[in-house]
Amino acid sequence: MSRGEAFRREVRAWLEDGLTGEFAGARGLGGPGREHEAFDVRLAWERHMAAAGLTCLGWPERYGGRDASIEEQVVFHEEYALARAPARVNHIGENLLGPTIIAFGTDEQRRRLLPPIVAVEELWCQGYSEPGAGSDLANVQTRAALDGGRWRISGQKVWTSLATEADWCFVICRTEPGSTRHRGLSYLLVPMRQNGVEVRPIVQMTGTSEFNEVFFDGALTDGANIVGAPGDGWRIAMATLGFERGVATLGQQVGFRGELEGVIELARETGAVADPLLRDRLVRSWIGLEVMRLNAVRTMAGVAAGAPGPESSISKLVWGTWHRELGELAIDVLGAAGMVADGRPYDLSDVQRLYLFSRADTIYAGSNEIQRDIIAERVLGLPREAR
Amino acid sequence: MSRGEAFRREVRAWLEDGLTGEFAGARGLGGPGREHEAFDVRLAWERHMAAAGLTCLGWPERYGGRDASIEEQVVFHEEYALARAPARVNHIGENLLGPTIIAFGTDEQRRRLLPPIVAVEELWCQGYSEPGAGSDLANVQTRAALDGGRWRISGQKVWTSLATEADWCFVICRTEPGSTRHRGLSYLLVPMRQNGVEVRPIVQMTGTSEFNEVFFDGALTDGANIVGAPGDGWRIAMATLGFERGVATLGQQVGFRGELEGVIELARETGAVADPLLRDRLVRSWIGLEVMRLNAVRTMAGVAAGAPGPESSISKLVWGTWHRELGELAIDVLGAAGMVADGRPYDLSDVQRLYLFSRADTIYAGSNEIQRDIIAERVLGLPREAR
Amino acid sequence: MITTVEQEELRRTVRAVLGRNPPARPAPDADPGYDETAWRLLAEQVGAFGLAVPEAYGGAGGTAMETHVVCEELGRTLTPVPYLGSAVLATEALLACGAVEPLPGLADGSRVAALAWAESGTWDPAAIRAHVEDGRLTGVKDHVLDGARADLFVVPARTRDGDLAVYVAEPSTPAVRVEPLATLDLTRPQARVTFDAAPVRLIGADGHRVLERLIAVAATAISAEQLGGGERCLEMTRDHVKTREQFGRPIGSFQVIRHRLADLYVLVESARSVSYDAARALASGAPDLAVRAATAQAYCAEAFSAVAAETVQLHGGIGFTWEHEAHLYFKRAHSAAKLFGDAAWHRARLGPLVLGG
Amino acid sequence: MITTVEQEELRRTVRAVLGRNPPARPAPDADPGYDETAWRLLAEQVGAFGLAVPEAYGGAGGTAMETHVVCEELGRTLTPVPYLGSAVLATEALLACGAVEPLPGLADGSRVAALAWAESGTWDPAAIRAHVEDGRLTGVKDHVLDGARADLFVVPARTRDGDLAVYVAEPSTPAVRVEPLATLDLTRPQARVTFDAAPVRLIGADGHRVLERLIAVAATAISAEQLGGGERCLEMTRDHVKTREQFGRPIGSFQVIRHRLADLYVLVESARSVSYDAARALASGAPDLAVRAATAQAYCAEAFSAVAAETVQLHGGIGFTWEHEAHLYFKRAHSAAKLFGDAAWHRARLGPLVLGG
Repeated sequence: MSRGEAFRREVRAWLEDGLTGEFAGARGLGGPGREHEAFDVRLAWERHMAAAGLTCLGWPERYGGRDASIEEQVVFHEEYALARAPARVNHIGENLLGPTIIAFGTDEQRRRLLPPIVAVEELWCQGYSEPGAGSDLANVQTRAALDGGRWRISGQKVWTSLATEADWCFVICRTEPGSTRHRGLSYLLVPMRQNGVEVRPIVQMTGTSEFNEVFFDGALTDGANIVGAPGDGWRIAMATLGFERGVATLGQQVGFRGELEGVIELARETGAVADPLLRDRLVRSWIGLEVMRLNAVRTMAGVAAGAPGPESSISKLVWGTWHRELGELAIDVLGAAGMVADGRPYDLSDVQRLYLFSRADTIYAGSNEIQRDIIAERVLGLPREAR
Repeated sequence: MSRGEAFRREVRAWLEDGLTGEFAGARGLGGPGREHEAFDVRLAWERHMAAAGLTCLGWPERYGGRDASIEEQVVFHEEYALARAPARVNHIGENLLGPTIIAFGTDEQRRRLLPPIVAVEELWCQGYSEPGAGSDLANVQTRAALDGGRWRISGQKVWTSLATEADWCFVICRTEPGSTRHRGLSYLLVPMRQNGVEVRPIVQMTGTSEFNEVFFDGALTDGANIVGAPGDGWRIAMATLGFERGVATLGQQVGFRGELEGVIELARETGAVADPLLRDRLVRSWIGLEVMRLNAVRTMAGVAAGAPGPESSISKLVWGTWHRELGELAIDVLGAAGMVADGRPYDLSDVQRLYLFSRADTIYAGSNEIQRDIIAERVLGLPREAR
Repeated sequence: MITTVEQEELRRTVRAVLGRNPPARPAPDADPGYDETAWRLLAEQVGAFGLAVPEAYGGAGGTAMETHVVCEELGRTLTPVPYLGSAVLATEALLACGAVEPLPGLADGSRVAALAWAESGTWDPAAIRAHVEDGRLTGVKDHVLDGARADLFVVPARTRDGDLAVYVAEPSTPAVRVEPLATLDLTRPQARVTFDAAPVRLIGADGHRVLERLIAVAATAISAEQLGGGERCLEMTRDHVKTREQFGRPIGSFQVIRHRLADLYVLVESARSVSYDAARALASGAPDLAVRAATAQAYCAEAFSAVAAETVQLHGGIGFTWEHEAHLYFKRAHSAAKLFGDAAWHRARLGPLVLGG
Repeated sequence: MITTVEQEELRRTVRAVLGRNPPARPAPDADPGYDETAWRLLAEQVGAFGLAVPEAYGGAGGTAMETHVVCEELGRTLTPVPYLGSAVLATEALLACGAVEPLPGLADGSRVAALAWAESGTWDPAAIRAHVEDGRLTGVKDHVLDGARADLFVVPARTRDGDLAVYVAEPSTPAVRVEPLATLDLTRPQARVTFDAAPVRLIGADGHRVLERLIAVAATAISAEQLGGGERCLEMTRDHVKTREQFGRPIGSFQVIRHRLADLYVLVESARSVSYDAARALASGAPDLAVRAATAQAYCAEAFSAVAAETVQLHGGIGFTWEHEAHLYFKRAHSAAKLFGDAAWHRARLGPLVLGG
């Protein structure tokens, strides 16, 4: 039995054992379109995982991780998704901020910030997008300046997941007055629970709120809470994004497979599976998921240790589009019944939520348009258009 | 019975009568992808039409036309296509150059040039595109200068239909040395049968040649053979293009309907009509043709007398794409048999020719990309992109 | 244009009334309901509810061309009024059966009738199982537009012999249970209506003929709404991309955005052509009405869905919020595409009619 | 990468040989034929024709991974050699039947075998009507790759009992009529072979098992060709849009062109993933081989067709000429999508396997 298989058995056994008792009802909680669900249960669950040493697997051991190989991480995410364990609440700390601090932070920052991520004692959110900027991440208006040894931050971020629950936010700020675009930015770490920070949930077309607006009005953070030097913000922010779509992709795909199987099951129930047009779309969707899986396997095999390259753009483009089409297929499988919600007020069914929420998949985390620009430029070397 | 209906009966009877005897085998000859077929028969046929007063119907009576209403012209084109009468050989003279001369020419030009068009004694071709320019029509390198009272022309045009048969070509030339883009161009009328003009057919992917390269090497034409003033060329060239897609659209659609019916008939023969996926595509194609017909009816009703506006861009975009998809559908209906030609060497079947030739439909006469640019700019008023 | 001067005058009036009274947009926890003000104004100032009703019964004696204009305008604004269900479908059903008695009340907008038709998620007449014995109707009807406010139900059901006939039923009896549904599209209320041996009155013995006509009426009217919705989405998106800046320039100057807007424009203008054609066929009693109407719905359903989806995408994050109107159109595009048979169903119906053989 | 160092070395060798000997492009009035030079060099310098043949029979004892590399490279150049028909399909058929005698001749490229399979335009085994009685075969086989040059035919046909079995036949008898076909895709010769009581020899009694494997072999190998063709088209198009100028700038700087190239890149890289996966499944005898192979062909057929079509479109007028190579790839994309079952057929085969129930 390979090391990976042994690890798979360990994880599977632990999850089976763990998702009982107080967590018996936790399966399937949370996830895209359902981030509002049962936050307390999911937090408790993730701390339970931390106690078992199952958070931050890929981190070096000296920072509280397990130095897990790519293969092991993939195994973990696959098993986690197969078990329908609850959607993680600290994935931003674990997958984005943590790796960034490990790569670019000071020893003091590592000592102070990493252990509470491993223990799920401090949660993080991401302060990148601003209103009026959209996909243009370099259009940063939020300002920060040193004021008596502390950074004072004013401005507004938007589309911030988990902002109501997070203890910290990493915020891209303009710290060099008069600078433009990618220059003069800094990467600051800002405590969320203070007077200068206000969070307003954004109600989405689903009627629920996954995202928030975050208002900084003279919010303060210690002068040492900067990653890299002042002016390094863009470089570090991009590196963080590079960590975003790593091995978690394969776990995400297991979730997708569960959704697709649900749609296929529904199609068998409604008889849609016998409709030749829907049947062809179901098979196409199945093929599409295979393509994503095999693309990911190739990417993993190729860049096992290196930073994600343009492959992440392919992956985002393909999965965003695939998932949106799955939503359309699912609602078509449901037929006329898809017009009617489960209950009132606006208690949508899983299929309806998938249909609506997947509209965002081609917009957030780099729209399809942005991903195509990246592929055209960085992979194909096509000339930049006049701007 | 309306005037239109009476005219329809007259045309129908004449066509039924005409397509007998020496023209009994002329039905279905020529057309896109088959311009090489039976030119002499088609020329004789068109002169036979001229003798009956059935050419240049929409022209004013004083120039040899019949002052036919839009409705009558539509009727004529419909009946012509329904009868599968041969593809016209002088449509460029009748529909493009003639109207341009009527609108912008001198009385002398009208006297000299219009009667041989009406009589199908002189054929015309169009010298717009140049190699290396593609859709960028303003990128004109062909030069002309007055030399002893005559224009002397040097340069190269490409994608010129009927150049081997034509007596005349209207050529956009740069007559103001050092001018760029739309400025400094003139619209010259050049005899084709002279030493300074050489025509080389372009072999297309069909293995046949509809288009030609035309080389002007010091070709000469009389100083009076200019439409408008020197420097007016772009304006007049665009007006000519405006005449291109007028009422003939409805006749074109009758031809499309014949093609679609052929594909449906084929699908019944091969059994493809019972394949649910192909069946759905066949119905979609049928709907697409209805959309084109109804769009054209609306356009006709709206701009009966005026010059075509951006509607022609919609029309071109829709029909080009529709026809290309019909080609794909047709070859799929044929299945594996579509791999094999009728005979050797490279004697393609009608379906194969449709499949291949329709690839050009979204390229020539303004590519899909150009049409979308026009709609975005002229109809929707979107800002021009930086160039 | 294809419409007449009078129809364009009607359009201006309706648009002005709806424009002066923009509908309140529903909160996520609101129940679907009607805009009472717009309802009253459309009834009183425009006479919109009686456009298709003969003058003898209090209407304007118009045709499908006039109701088409109103449907298109309502599709633009998504103003919730009991128009499609009551003023178009139920009214046409009553007219087709020659049951004129309820018409004056419907024509002045004071009363609402609803066509209780779909069963088991389909409008296919062959799927109807509701049946009448001894003057009493038993069955469950789904997706009943304007059902929760109906003063009268028009119900296709099977006779004792299994034939299709058309009946009317009053909701004022315990044998009729009306259950308002929570709908994904909050601008279009639906109800489930359960008839449990409810007393009914026969108004049409030839149910097949009536339903065939009503399929055409429904497909045509909803294509007008789809057209209106698509128009409004296109305007909204065009305005957005002209003003919204990214990377230092309006996003409408990016070629991919420009081209996608061009494609949407083609979809909307093509939808107009086929939708108006169906209305004309309906108004003139064209023999190929079934083909015209199915073509309109098959095309317009997909066109509006595409335009509404692009409206969300091209608005970016804001288009995904409840606060912005885009989601209302996206959801309407969905319900409009599913009501009375989706595009694939209409294409399947067209098959034998246009492929022959 | 998924391939091994040795396979990449093989690829470099094949690419070098093919690159040094670019195939002559056929004139419209030419008959489809082979590139004899490339054929000889691939046989002698690379041993390409024996890659899948065990060493005992003169081959290299490789797997589908090696022939996959050659197919991909041949798909890039469209060099016409009897590889897919003889070195892959017929060879695999003989191996599957344990009929080793012809293998040495095939392995060194000196002899050609052809699999005469399709009837009535389909490769569905159920459609096979050719039958053998008393050792004599009667039937018509269509779309036989490399058939005009074949020294040996491998033929699935029905036994007297109606079962499927596999036979071999020699063309050197008047009872076998070989008719070269005029093909749309001039780079891939096909023949129709008519057997009129031709003497044959039984080599495999379990025709169903052999054909199931051959469907997987064919789908996998042709997906490699499709991948190679797609790669080449993408390179060609990328180079074109970088250099071709319109409106005063390279057309590759226009955003719609950039984005379409990006989409093509995604198609090609995804095709690579699924095609290599099928080759691995074939090489390792994976139990779900049928699913892997059908997925590869269903995806790669549409991917290559899309890439080739865009290659024509993005080259503009020049891409429509005989002189430019684009049409060769467009036509190859067509024939590759139709040979051995089109994408819809493979998806239909996948249905019961992946939708369950």
